[in-house]
Order: sequence, then structure tokens, then C-alpha cells
Amino acid sequence: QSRNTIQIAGSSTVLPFASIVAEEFANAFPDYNAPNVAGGGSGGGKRQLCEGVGEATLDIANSSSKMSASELESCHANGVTDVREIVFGYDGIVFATGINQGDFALEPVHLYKAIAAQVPVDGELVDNPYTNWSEIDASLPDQGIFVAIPGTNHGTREVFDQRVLEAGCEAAELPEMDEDAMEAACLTPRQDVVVEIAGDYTETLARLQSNPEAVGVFGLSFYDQNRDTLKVATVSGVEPSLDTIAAGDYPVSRPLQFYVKGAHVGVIPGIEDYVAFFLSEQMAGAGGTLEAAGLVPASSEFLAGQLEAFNNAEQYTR
Amino acid sequence: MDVLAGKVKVTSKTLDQTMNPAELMDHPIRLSARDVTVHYGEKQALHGISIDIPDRAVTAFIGPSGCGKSTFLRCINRMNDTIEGAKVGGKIELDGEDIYSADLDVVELRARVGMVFQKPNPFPKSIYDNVAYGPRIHGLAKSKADLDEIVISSLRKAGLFEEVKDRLAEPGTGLSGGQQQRLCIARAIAVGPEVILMDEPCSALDPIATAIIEELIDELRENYTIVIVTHSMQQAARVSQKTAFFHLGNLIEHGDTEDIFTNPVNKQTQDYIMGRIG
Amino acid sequence: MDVLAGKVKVTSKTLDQTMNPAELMDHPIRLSARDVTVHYGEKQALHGISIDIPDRAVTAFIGPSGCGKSTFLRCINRMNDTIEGAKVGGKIELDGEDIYSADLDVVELRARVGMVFQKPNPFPKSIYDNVAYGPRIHGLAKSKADLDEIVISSLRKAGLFEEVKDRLAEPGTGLSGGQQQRLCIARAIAVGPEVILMDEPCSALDPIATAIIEELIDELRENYTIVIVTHSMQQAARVSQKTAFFHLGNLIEHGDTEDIFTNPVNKQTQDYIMGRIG
Amino acid sequence: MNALVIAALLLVLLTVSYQVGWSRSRKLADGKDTRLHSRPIYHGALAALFALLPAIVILGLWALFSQSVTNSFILAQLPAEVAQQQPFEVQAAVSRVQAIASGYGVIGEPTPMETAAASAYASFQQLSFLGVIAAAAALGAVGLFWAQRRIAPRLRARTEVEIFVRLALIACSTVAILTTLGIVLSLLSDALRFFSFISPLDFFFGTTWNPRFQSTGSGSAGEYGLLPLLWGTVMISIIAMLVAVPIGLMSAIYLSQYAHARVRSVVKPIIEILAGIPTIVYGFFALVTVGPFLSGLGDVIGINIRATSALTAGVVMGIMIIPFISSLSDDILGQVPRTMRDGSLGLGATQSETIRKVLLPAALPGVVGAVLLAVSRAIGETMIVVLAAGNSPVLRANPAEPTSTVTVSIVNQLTGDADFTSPQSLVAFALGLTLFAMTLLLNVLALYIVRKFREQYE
Amino acid sequence: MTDTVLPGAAAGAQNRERVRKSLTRRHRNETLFRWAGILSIAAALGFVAILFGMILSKGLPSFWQSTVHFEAYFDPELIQGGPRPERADFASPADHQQAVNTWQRAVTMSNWNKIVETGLREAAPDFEIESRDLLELVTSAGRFQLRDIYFADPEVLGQTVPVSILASANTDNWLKGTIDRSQPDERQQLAATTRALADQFEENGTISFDFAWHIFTNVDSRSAPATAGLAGAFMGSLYMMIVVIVLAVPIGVASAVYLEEFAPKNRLTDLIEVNINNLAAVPSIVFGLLGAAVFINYFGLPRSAPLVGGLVLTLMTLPTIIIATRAALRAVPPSLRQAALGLGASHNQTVFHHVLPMTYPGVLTATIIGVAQALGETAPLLLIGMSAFIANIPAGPLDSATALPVQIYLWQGNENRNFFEARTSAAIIVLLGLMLLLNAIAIFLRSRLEKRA
Ligand SMILES: Nc1ncnc2c1ncn2[C@@H]1O[C@H](COP(=O)(O)OP(=O)(O)OP(=O)(O)O)[C@@H](O)[C@H]1O
Ligand SMILES: Nc1ncnc2c1ncn2[C@@H]1O[C@H](COP(=O)(O)OP(=O)(O)OP(=O)(O)O)[C@@H](O)[C@H]1O
Ligand SMILES: [Mg+2]
Ligand SMILES: [Mg+2]
Repeated sequence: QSRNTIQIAGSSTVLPFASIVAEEFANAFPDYNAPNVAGGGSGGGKRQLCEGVGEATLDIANSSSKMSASELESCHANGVTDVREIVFGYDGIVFATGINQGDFALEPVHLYKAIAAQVPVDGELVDNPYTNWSEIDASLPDQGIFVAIPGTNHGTREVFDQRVLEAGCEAAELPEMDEDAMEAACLTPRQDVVVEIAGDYTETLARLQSNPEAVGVFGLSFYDQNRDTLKVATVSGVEPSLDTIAAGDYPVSRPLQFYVKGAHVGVIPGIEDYVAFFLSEQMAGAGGTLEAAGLVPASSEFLAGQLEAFNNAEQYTR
Repeated sequence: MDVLAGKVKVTSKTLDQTMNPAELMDHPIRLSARDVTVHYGEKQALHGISIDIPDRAVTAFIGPSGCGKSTFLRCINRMNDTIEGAKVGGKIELDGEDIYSADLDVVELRARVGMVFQKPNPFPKSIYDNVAYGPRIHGLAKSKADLDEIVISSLRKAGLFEEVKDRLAEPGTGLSGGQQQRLCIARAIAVGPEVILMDEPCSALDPIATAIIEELIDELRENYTIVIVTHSMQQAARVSQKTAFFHLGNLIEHGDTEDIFTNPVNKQTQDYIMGRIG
Repeated sequence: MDVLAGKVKVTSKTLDQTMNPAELMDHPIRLSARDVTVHYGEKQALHGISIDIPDRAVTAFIGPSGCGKSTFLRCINRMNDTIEGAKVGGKIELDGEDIYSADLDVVELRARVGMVFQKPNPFPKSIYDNVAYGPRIHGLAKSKADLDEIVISSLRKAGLFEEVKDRLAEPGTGLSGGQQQRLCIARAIAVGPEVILMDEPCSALDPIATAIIEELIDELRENYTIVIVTHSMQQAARVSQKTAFFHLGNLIEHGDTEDIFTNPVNKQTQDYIMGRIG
Repeated sequence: MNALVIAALLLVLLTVSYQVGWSRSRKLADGKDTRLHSRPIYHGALAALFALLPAIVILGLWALFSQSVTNSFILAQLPAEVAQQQPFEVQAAVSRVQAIASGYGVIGEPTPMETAAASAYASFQQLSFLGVIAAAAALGAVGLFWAQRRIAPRLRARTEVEIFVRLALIACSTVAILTTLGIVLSLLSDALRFFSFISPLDFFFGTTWNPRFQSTGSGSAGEYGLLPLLWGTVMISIIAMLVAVPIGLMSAIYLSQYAHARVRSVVKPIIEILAGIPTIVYGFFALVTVGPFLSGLGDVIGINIRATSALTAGVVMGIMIIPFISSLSDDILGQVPRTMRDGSLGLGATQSETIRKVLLPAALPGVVGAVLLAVSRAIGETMIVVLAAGNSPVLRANPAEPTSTVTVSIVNQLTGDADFTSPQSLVAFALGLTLFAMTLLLNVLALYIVRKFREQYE
Repeated sequence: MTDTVLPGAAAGAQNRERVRKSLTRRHRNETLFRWAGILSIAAALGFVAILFGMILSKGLPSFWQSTVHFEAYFDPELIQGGPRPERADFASPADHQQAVNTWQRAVTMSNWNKIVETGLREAAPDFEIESRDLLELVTSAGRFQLRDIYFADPEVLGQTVPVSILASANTDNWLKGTIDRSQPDERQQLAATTRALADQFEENGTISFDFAWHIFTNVDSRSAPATAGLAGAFMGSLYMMIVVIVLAVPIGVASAVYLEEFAPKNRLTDLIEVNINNLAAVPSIVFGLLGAAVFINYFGLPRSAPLVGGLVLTLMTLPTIIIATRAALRAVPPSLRQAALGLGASHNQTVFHHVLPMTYPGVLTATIIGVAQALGETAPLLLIGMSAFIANIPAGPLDSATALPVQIYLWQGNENRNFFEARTSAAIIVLLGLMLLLNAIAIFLRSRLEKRA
């Protein structure tokens, strides 16, 4: 008798969504067990997915980042040749302060100047001199700089680096330098007023509560659940919301996905149904349960495409 | 200060059984040790002890603390085997059988040579179970009735039965010190030993309990070969027929108790008995 | 078995100092106890002890094990205070001062009444620090030189100085048993006590060390009031001028050592000394 | 059903062989005047061992190999194409056959091929099971026969049984060694893989911990200096010790030297409750209570203390360690012989002088050992730091700032979103190995000191 | 030589004078020292009190949760799927199962929310509210609750039945005031009408605070946080503890017996000893790494399984048990061994008949302490996949499960903080309760055993 519970693990960002789907899935399909959804981070999930084929291995890995070429390679090396990717929606990343703080209308360049270890002043890179937001831009509140950003172990950090720091870096017009140095200059945060949060968003929130001046980075869904204590900042003039992110107006968002082990489809009961259920209108679709939980939904055509690709056993490649 | 000389006398034998040296002659040799040496690691505790121990008599080992009395006693039932680092040399024969030979099962030996220790050490079980333990492990009783029989007769021989007959199910540790020691003797007897070794059996007891045990030893002598270690010369004089004096791991002198106490041959024995050493 | 009677004799006083009873008369009473009782929880260990202890003489407490010798000794410097559940009644006076009175500081008392224990118990410090410990805590030395002085003279009085003078910085625990015991005596002397209590100071020592300590006690007697507990009648006879015999928590008899050993008034004392009990 | 048959077989073997051994030896003793070396129960037990062990070995082998044997049998019944499929499809096909054979049925119509295979499989299953049972029983019987032939009055059955028992005991005590071995081996290979990316020199002596998030495809791997983590670990441990050692030691001293027996019997268990509280609870406690309290306190006295900081984690960890120190110190103070205390009191020292000048110096090695053991616990503590230290792996001296530790980094790097083949994840194993080596060192040191101390008084 | 130490009258007096002079200072030091001790104990006890006070004050309220009581009409119009298929109608059990599944899916797909909505509207007939906002009032699992009533008893079809459904987490927050009630609308989780209705319901008793039994009977829930419970985590912990007890106690005691009673004292046993003591202090997280590598990767045991968790915790607990058992064995007086040996008992008999029974109280205490420690362990479980969302109560040690401390960890990080902060404390109360219970049992059993000995 083979295993009859779907095993899922991975990203803690996807975890709440996958858990909800798992729970509803079991409710909707009383003949299947509720899938087990473990955390462990995107890396952990993919690692387990790629350990091999067989009952003791994972069926689905949740991930907030794309599987890398080397990961895929290691998958293949372990006999996991059929990996199917499903993108089911987007995660918005918002900047928020305590409820009683000033209003922030941020631009990536503001954040870059607040965060980077070295910033250009008069065309030269110097150690970051700013201590107050209003020094960076007069439009920003007169408030000390203190930023809590996701730790390097978070997938969110990747988006943050790309969409905020790199974008801000470009806008800040750094002096000419080679690519590596440029990357280092853009992406190295200062240590005095920037903390990297390795834990989850509750930790960031705790940081904000202990330091009222702090600006923190949160997932949209987390912000949504804690609107009573958090005040969100606009980025490039756009207020983050399901609509603005889905429309692509809000710059800081990323796709969320999971990877299915093709070899287990049809062997572990319910995988196809789970995927279809996940991508259904009532779950990942606009107005579905996951949206209420903070997922930025993708269009229904996109979701249908994902499902079709999955059913056609299209394999993930890089 | 000669005024004090001779002021301490030992009048012994308040007990009634007596035995004169001639009688002792009849007793065959039960145990004989030849050139027994014991090392504890580097340290030599016994330097070649040779002694014959007669049947059905009490032999007392005396000597100052640390002279090796207990060590030698433990050789006789191979309790030294249980001490890490103890090495025994020489030969000890029980009824002509070498007790250190490879065929001999030490468990069987210990059933034949019982031991009573300095501090009463009853098991934390009922009085009955204390006495029944030995017969049980050795399979001495065919039935429950048999076992009852053994337990009761052993307790009786140890002079304890009357005192405890109504509370055989109570823990042995609840008895008084003297009773506990008698319980230990009963426990040893229950296995049906031929020899009983006693290592300072009264040193933890009060004078009254001591007197009772001494009387008991005197009775047991009729059926068992008894070896007793004592630190009290008075006690040795009271209960034993043979006395061996140890000093610094050597057997200095050995003979009839009366002779040893009245006419010690050796200077060291004399000194010890006169209270000049120890 | 009367043949054995009288075979054990104690010839005592191998030491040269002697003192006759008349001399003792001159010694004023240093300590006097009246009706001292001690309870350990429910159990009464002493039943009203009254005794006078003379200055500059050795008083020995003898008696069978558990009779309360140590208990009474510990009353004299209130070491019983440190035992949970011990309650002391009656009165003990040191130089006419009630040592159990509320004004009396027990720390001060213990500085005046030193104690040496059964097992040598040097602190795990250097020999020097062992001896200097008392003077330091009591602030007896004004300067380092003072302290050196005290340490050296104490060691000298304890007859240890010559043996250890080259290794004062080595740990006291590295000495032999007899040396350790003398170190403990030196440590007690260093505080400048008036009375020294010793609880079986030789029972853990070999005969040679014992002899040295006995000699030392005899010397110390000239300057201190000494009370010694011993389980060896021979030792009591050898070192003491006064002897007190305890039995079952009672002081049975007390008097000049010679009298006690030669003419015990009490039947129990007689029995004990004759070796019939204990 | 199968399990029942097997249990029954073993039970029968057990009773029969025991009975045989018991009664035969008894008869020997009854008949003649010979004395048995061992009591009948030992002969019984020995016979049972002889009978059961071979049977169990056979059953064990079957348990190991039945799966593959069954699989290949079923595959042999199915067409050859099936076996050439992907392993998982093969497994699916096999499971279908098994489901049909079990009578539960499958969804959809089974093919005739499958039905045939199923019936063949069913009979194979029965036959093979019977065969195995028979083999086990036969071997058991052989063992029993041999055992009962050996029975003789002088057979040292007890000794043999005892040897067996002792072997079993030895087997149990190797588990601890295997555990250590397992730890080292399971960490080593991945740690080595990490060191193939990052040079050990950079790891052990680097002063920056910044394992960049490796953007897919991007080149730089970040910096993996261990020192900031190590420093965080050390700093938190020091703070924890500053809290725990004085409080723990003084509590132990007071309870063992001053307090009434009754006070002691109440207070001690209450303090020991602290040791039983899960560390996750401490973490939560630090996060919601201690952190905000400390930062509030900082505001009052004018120091900027972060709510999640080395201080918070250290203080809470200190609280957790108090009972550890106090009970160990209690034991150790108890081991200092009473004569030592009496010696000092007898010289007129006050209680506290005795404790400070005699007991503590005497117990010092033991206490140091205890503290070292506590330190190794602090170093290995994870959940408190995860929740309370604020994860900021930067080399800085101010304890009021957030910091990070080795353990936290293990959790973070391993449960993060990083690529699992990358040094970002693999570093966790190198960290684990370092941690293991550190605690090993501390422990060996502590044990050495404690043992030296024990020797002194034994 | 001075006369400092001579007991001559003058010197004696001088000595006594010096001693006297030092007394005030020394007694003051004594008092200070004593107070340091008392303060330390007070601090330690204070920590216990604060910790318990905080957790109790935060956690206790969440044991009472707002519950909506109303009448539900099981409308035959809405409930689909027809009658439940009978076993007799189908050839094989597999076919029957298939039919039942189809029926259950159909029933599930019915518009249960409509039934909930109708029931709620009945309870407040005059209240104007949008359906969506109305449904926000109760937990989203309410519809499944009704469905399960129908599954359990299809006879309710067409009847009106009084039901009690938990209010949603947001409603609970609102009513308990764990969310700031003065915040403006856009910062509230619930619409203004929903909040007003909640208040009205509370007043007229439709919503009451009932004891939240479901904390003990439900599993964790993400989609309906109000119904989240500890049953799954509890069972997971229970299985792990069983594994720990079944494995760690015999193995631990056996090793201790071997090492203490039988093993020759040599380098090897020394090594084992150091090794065991070291294992006792190896960080628990390292055991997690070990478990992942050995039990899951090497032996292929399922992840998230209590069996694996139990094995890891067993390895962690073993040293505790071994060390404590050895200490207990060492404390058995040698006289007891001698007594048995002297009677001719063999070494094994001596150990198993006399020595080992004496250690039972010690072993028992060690076991319970070890188990309590294992019960509270979190870090290693995170690494073997037990920090999972598991919607089933595990039926055996091989099923996926979480454990109580992991559940605490998960809840404390939940984004619905206002609700889960209290819930976390509630879980902690349960865990601490278990812990204290275990300790109480240990103390009780130990005193019983010791009395018997
Ligand atoms: N287990 C042991 N290990 C090492 N040395 C030992 C051991 N047992 C005894 N000894 C040493 O062997 C010598 C003889 O000891 P033994 O116990 O036989 O003396 P004893 O005559 O019985 O003394 P006592 O009257 O004090 O009981 C002593 O020096 C003692 O220190
Ligand atoms: N700390 C204590 N608690 C309870 N009872 C005690 C304590 N110390 C001694 N006793 C009891 O008080 C009685 C007298 O004891 P003590 O130690 O004074 O006797 P002793 O004459 O010194 O004996 P020994 O010669 O054995 O040293 C004994 O019955 C003993 O059991
Ligand atoms: Mg002896
Ligand atoms: Mg005494």
C-alpha cells in the first residue's frame, strides 16, 4: 500500500496559502486526506523534492523563488527528471510603519539611500551620511532612519534587492565602476540602522513596536491582517493593494509557485486534483479564498494555462 | 607510670559453653591456606598467609586496623574477585578442593562459604524474602512448604524467630541493628553453608546486641566452621577457640586462643595484646 | 572459662611526663557542665551530664559507641548548633561564663575553644594557609610578619614545623595522615584557644602516628585545657589525668584516670573496663 | 493475520522450548542425587534462546527481503513492457495487482492480465508465507533439539544465559557511540561540500557574515565569516552566565547551607520548574515580556536597548539556566565533606566565612565544571535566540543591539528560501560541525575538571 | 617568637580583644551574604511567578471563545447529492467507496454558506447587512460543521436544527477588544455592519463566550483560524513520547547497567562515558541535522512522522537517562551487592534482583524529566519536517504530525496576531500543564516507590 497523503514542503511565504488549499481540499474531497504542508523554506522544500523518487520523498515543493539551474541539475542527478512548475499568484511586498507615524511616499531611490552602506554624494561614493528621512528627500517625514528588511535567507530579499535596491541604485546615478563593484555598492546594506530579519513577519512587527521610528518590510497578506497596527507606504506613488499589484502598477512583487514531482502524479492519490483545486477560481482565482488571505491573484487565463501545462506534463526547464 | 600497669584486665567467657584445647584436636582441618598473597593494584595487602582452620570451632582474626584481616577473610569465599584490581595468589583449599581452580564455580563456593558483614545489610525486602532469597536462587526448596521450613529453621537457628514470627512480611530494614545482624546470619545459614565468615559482625552494635550475637556464635559453632574478624581482643577472647594475629599483612601468630592471650610467643603479638600498639 | 581471665593487661604511660593526683588538685576548674541534655529531634542523646573539667590537664571521655561522648564534646564549643534538629539543655560554663547565654557570641566562643576532629580535615589549601586561616578570619595578626610568626610557632608547637618548613606552600592535603592531624592541631592552636577538644584524634591513624600525637597531647597539656574522646581505653590510660565514662547518654563515672581504671566504683564502668561490654 | 500467526509461532516455540529445558533439567535433578549447576529456569531460558533466535533470524530476513521478492514475482507475471517503465509506474502496476489480490478491488476494470497476476500472486503469497513459517519453525525445532541434547547437570546454563544478557546490554550501550558517529558523519559530507565553495580560512576567520541571497544565476556567494556568529554566541552566553551564575550559585548556597529543610523542600522544586519549561516558551516570554520591559527600562535610564537584543536573549537564557547551575552547585557543595565545614566552624569562622573561604574554594573546580556544562547548554540553545536575539550577525560589542548565534544561523540557513545546493544552505552543516566541536571541547574540559574534583574527595 | 598565640593571661586577653573587634564587621558580612542568598532565591521565584503570570493572563481568555447560536434550516433545495449510496448496491468495496466519495463531494459542493446566512438573518431579522459581511461574522468552517451534521445524520434534511458555530477570529478579536476598537473603518478587519451585528448578538445572547473545547479536539486550521486546536499536535507529541519511552528507557537503563555494573574500567569505557556526557550537552539542533540525514535520508523513514521525531528525541533523551541511572546505581550501597554476592548470587542476579530495583525511583524520575525535556523540544523537529501544517489527527506514529512546541512556534508566527498571541499562550498553558503533570507524577511515584523500599 503506497502512501496516500500528499506531502508538501517549502517556502514559508507560500505556506499559509498552501495550508488553506490543503484544508479546503480535504473538505471538498472527503476521499482524500488533507495534504501535509511543511515549512522549511523554499530551499528546504526543493532539496527534499529533489532527493529522489519514492514514497519517502516529497511530492510538491512550494517556493517563492524559481528553481535554479543547479538545483534542477541536482534533481535530475537524483532521478527526479519530471519537475513541473506552477505559478499560482503573486506576493506583494509592502513597506509599513507603526500606525502613528508620518506618511511615507517612497521611491526606490529613497530606500536605496537610506539602506546602502555607501551612497553617492556629489558623484562620489561615501559612507552613508543620512540619519533622517527628511535629509534624503524633503517630502519624507522628519523621522530617524531605521529599516527592518528581510534576512538573506528569505526569498523576499531577492525581490527587495532587485526591485528596490537595484532600481534605486540606478536612479541614484552611481559613478562608473565595474559590474561586481557596482553590485556590491548597490546591494550592501549598512549595519547601523538596518536590521535583517531572519524570522517571520511577526518578528519585524515586534521590531516596529519596540522602535516606533522603524520602517519594516512585510508581505501584503501580513499587512492586511495587521492593519490595526501598521500604516503602509506608497512606492513610486502607488499604494499597494491587490488591484495595483495584479495590474502590475505596484513595483515590488514576485510570483509564487510550487513544483510538482511528475513521477508521483497518478501514484500518490490526489495530486492532480490538488493542483486543479489550487488553480481553481474559488481558490487562487480573483475573489477566491486565497485572495482573502492576501494572495495577489493571477488572471484566470493564466491560471488555466498553468493547469493545462501541468496536465500536459510540461517539464520545467531552465 | 607503672601505677597504671595491669589495671585493665579482660575476664572473658561469660558464655557457658567451653572447650579445652585438647578437644580442639579432634576437629579436622576444614580450610587450609598456603602462601596466600593479595595485591590491590600496586599495593600488596597480604604477604603469604598460611593457616589451617579447624572444623566446628570459632577462629578469630585480630590485628590492628589495615593489617589485612578482612582481605584474607574475603579470599576464603572469593569476594575479592568482585574488587577491581585485587589479585590473589597462593592456594586455599576447602575440604581439600582448591577454591581458586578454574572448574570451581564461585557461585557454588559462596553457597558453601557464607558471609556476614560488618554493617548489617538486609535486603530492602520482607524478612521472609531476605531469608528465602538464597534458597530461591540456589533452588534449594522443592515447594513452598519446603521454603517455609528452611526460612523458619534458619530464623530459629539465628535466634530471631520468636522476635519476628508475627511480622515476617515486614521489611527487614525495619528491625533494630542487632536483629538485622541476626537476620543476616539467618540468611547466610538458609543456604546451608559449611563455613561462615564474619567480618566484625558486632562493631556496629550496642553492647546488648553484641552479647546476643556472641552467644549465637557460640551456639552455631556446633554445626559450622566459623571465622570471625574482630577489632576487640576481648571479643576474640570471649568467642573463639583459635586466634590468628595479623600485622601489616603478615600472619604473625596463630594458635589456641588461650595460648595467644596468655603466652604470646611473638613480641608484636605481645605488644598488641598489651595495648602498646593499636 | 576463667583460665582466660586476666590475660589482657594494659600497661600504659609509655610517655615520660607524669602527674600525680595531688598535683591535679591545684588545677582550677575551667569548664563546668550542669545537667546538660541533648535531643536529636525526638531522640535524647544525653540525659543530664554534670562534670567539671580542670585547667591544664587532659580529660578523656570513654564509653561504648553511641554513648554520647562526641555529642557532649560538641556541646562545649556549641558545634551542636550546626546540626539540624539538635537541642541542648542545661548549662555549661567556661571560666564561669555561660556559653549558651544570649550575649555570648558563638564565633568568639569557638575561637576560645578549639576542636580537632576524628578524621584529619585540612582545608584544600597550602599548609601555611591552613594554619593562617584562623588568625586571618579573626584578625589576630597586625602584619604579615605577625602572621608568619603565628603560623610558625603554631606549627612548632604541633611538632610539625621541622617536617614541613620547606614546603609551607604545598597543599595540606598532601601530607600523611598523622601529619595532617598535627596540622589540624596547629591550625587550632593558631587561634590561641584556651581549651582544645579532640574527638578520637587518632582513630584514623596508624600506631606510629598515634604515638606521636599522644606525645604531643602530653606536651600541650602544659598550656591548654584538653578534652579528648577516645574509644581506646589504653589510650585514655596513656594520655589522660581525668577520665569520664559515658554509657547510653549518661555520665556513669568521672574521676582521676588512675582511680577509674584501677578502682571503678560503678558496676558498668567495671564491666566496660574489664571488656565485658563494648 | 500474518502477524498473529508469527506471534503464535514464536509463542509456541517459546513455551515449548522453555518447558522442555525446564522439565528435562528438573528430571535430571530429581532422578539421581546429582546437583544441577543451574536452576531449571535457566535451562528453560537457554533452550528458549536456542529455539527462538534462529526462528527470529529467518523471520527477520524475510521481513527484509520479502518486498523485493514479491515485487519481482508480480513483475514476472506481468508483461515485460511493464517492467521497462519508469520505476514509479512499475510500482503503480504492482500495487494494482496487490490491491486486486487483497480483494479490496481497484477503481476501474482490472485487465485479465492483472487478474491472472493477482491470483498467481495470492497463491504465491500464501505459499511463501507458509514456507517461511515452516522454515522458522523447523530451525527453531533444530535449535531446541540441540539445546535439549546439551542439557546435563553440569551444563552452565545460567552462565550462558547471562552471557547472552550481557551481550544484549553491550549492544544497548553502543547506541550512544553510534549516535556520535552518526552526528559526525551526517555533518561531515555536507560540511566538506561547503568548504569546496568557501575556503575554511574565510569561514573560520572571516569577520563578516553576509550570505547574500543568491539571486538565481548571479555570481557572488556572499561572505561566511564565522566570527560574528561566534561572538554573538559568546556574548549571549556570557550575559546568560552573568545572570545565572550569581543567582544560581547563591540560591544553591542559601538553600543548602542556610535554609530550613522545609523551605528547601518547597523552594527547590519550584526553582527546578524553570528547568522543565520548554525553550520555545522562554522564547515567547522574551519576545512579549522581557524584550519590551528591557527596552522600556532602557528608555527610563537613557540607554537605547532594543527589544530583541543580545541582552534580552542572554537574560532569558540566564533565567533558564538558573536551576541548572543551582542544582549542580547544590550537588557539588554537598560533595564537599562535612568535616571541612566543621573544621572551619570549629575554628570560629562564621557561616559565610566558611562558605566563602573554605567550601567555595574547595568546590570551585566542581562549580567551574558545572558552569562550563551550563555554557555548553547556552551555546547550543536555539529557540530563545531565534525569537529574542534579533538576528543581526554583525561583529559589535554593544549587548543592547541585536545579534545572532551559530544555532540561529543553522535554522535560518536551512529553513530559508536559499538554493539548497548553494553554500548558503550548506553552511548550516559546517556551522553544525563547529558547534559540535565546540561543545565537545567544553564538555571534555568540564568533565575533566569535575572528575579531578571528585577524585579529590573520594 | 612573640606571645601573640600564647594563652597566657595577657596574650589571651589581647586575642579576645582582637576577636571582639572583628565581630561587628564579620556579622555584618554574614547578614549581607545571607541577604544575597535570599534575594537570589526571591529573584528565581520571581521569574517563575512572572513567567506563569504572563502566560496565564495572556492565555486563559482564549479558552473562552465567542460562539454563535442560531437555528439552521437544512434546506433540501440547497443540499445536493441525493441519498447516501448503500453498500449493497455495489459489487466491490472499491466501487462502493467510489460512489460514496462522489456523493460526499456533491454534498460538500452544496451552498452551505447560504444555509448559514439564512440562519443568521433569522436571528437578526431587521438588520441590514450584505451577505459577504454577514458571513464574516462566523468562522468559515461553519459550513463544514453543518455539512458534518448532515453526514452524521441525513435525517436532518428539511428540518430546522439549533446549531452553535464559532464566531470568526476577527469577531472574537472585536468582542474581546484585542483589537483597538477606536480604529477607523479601513483599519478594521470587519465591516462596520458586521461589528455592529456582533455587538448586538453579544447583547442578546446569540453570541456567548463558551468554553473552547475545540482547542483540545480540533487540529490546526489556516482557513478558519477560530477553529484551530491542538489535537493533532497533541497526538503527535503523544506518539513521540511513546516512542521515546519505549526506546529510551530500556536502552538507557541497559547501557547504564552495563557501564556501571559490568564494563571493565578501561580506555574504551572511559571514552563511552565522555561520549555520553557529551551527548547530553550536544545542541538539540545538531540532533535535528542527524535525524534528517540518518533517519530520513539514509533509512528512508517518512518525514514529519512522529516516529522520526521520537527517534531523534530518544537519542537526545538517552544520555539523560543513562547518566541518571548510573548515578542511581552508584548510590546503591556496596553492602547490598556484597550481601547478594556473599549468598552466592551471580553477578547478573545481584544486579537484576537487588541493585536495579533500588534504582527504580531514580530511573523513573530521570525518565520523566527526560520525557518532559523531549516534550518541550522544538529546534530539532523543525529540521525533520515537523513544522508542518497538518490537517489530520495522526492515526499512527508513521503519519505526518506536528508537536505541541512546534505548534506554539507556528502560532506565534501567524499573521493573525491579535488572535494567535492569546492562542499561543493557551497552547503554552496546555504544554506547561502537561509538564507539571508529568513532574507531579514523578514526585508522586517516586515517593511511593521510596516508601516501599
Ligand atoms: N579495595 C581496596 N583497594 C585498595 N586497597 C585496599 C582495598 N581494600 C583494602 N585495601 C588495603 O589493604 C590493606 C588491608 O586492608 P583490610 O581491609 O584487609 O584491613 P583490615 O585488617 O580488615 O582493617 P580493619 O580493621 O580496618 O577492617 C589496607 O592497607 C587497605 O588500605
Ligand atoms: N546528627 C545526629 N542526628 C541524630 N542522632 C545523632 C546525631 N549524632 C549522633 N546521634 C545519636 O546520638 C547518640 C550519641 O552519639 P555520639 O556520636 O555522641 O556517640 P559517641 O559516643 O561519639 O559514639 P562513637 O564512639 O561511635 O563516636 C547516638 O545514639 C547517635 O546515634
Ligand atoms: Mg576490615
Ligand atoms: Mg563519636
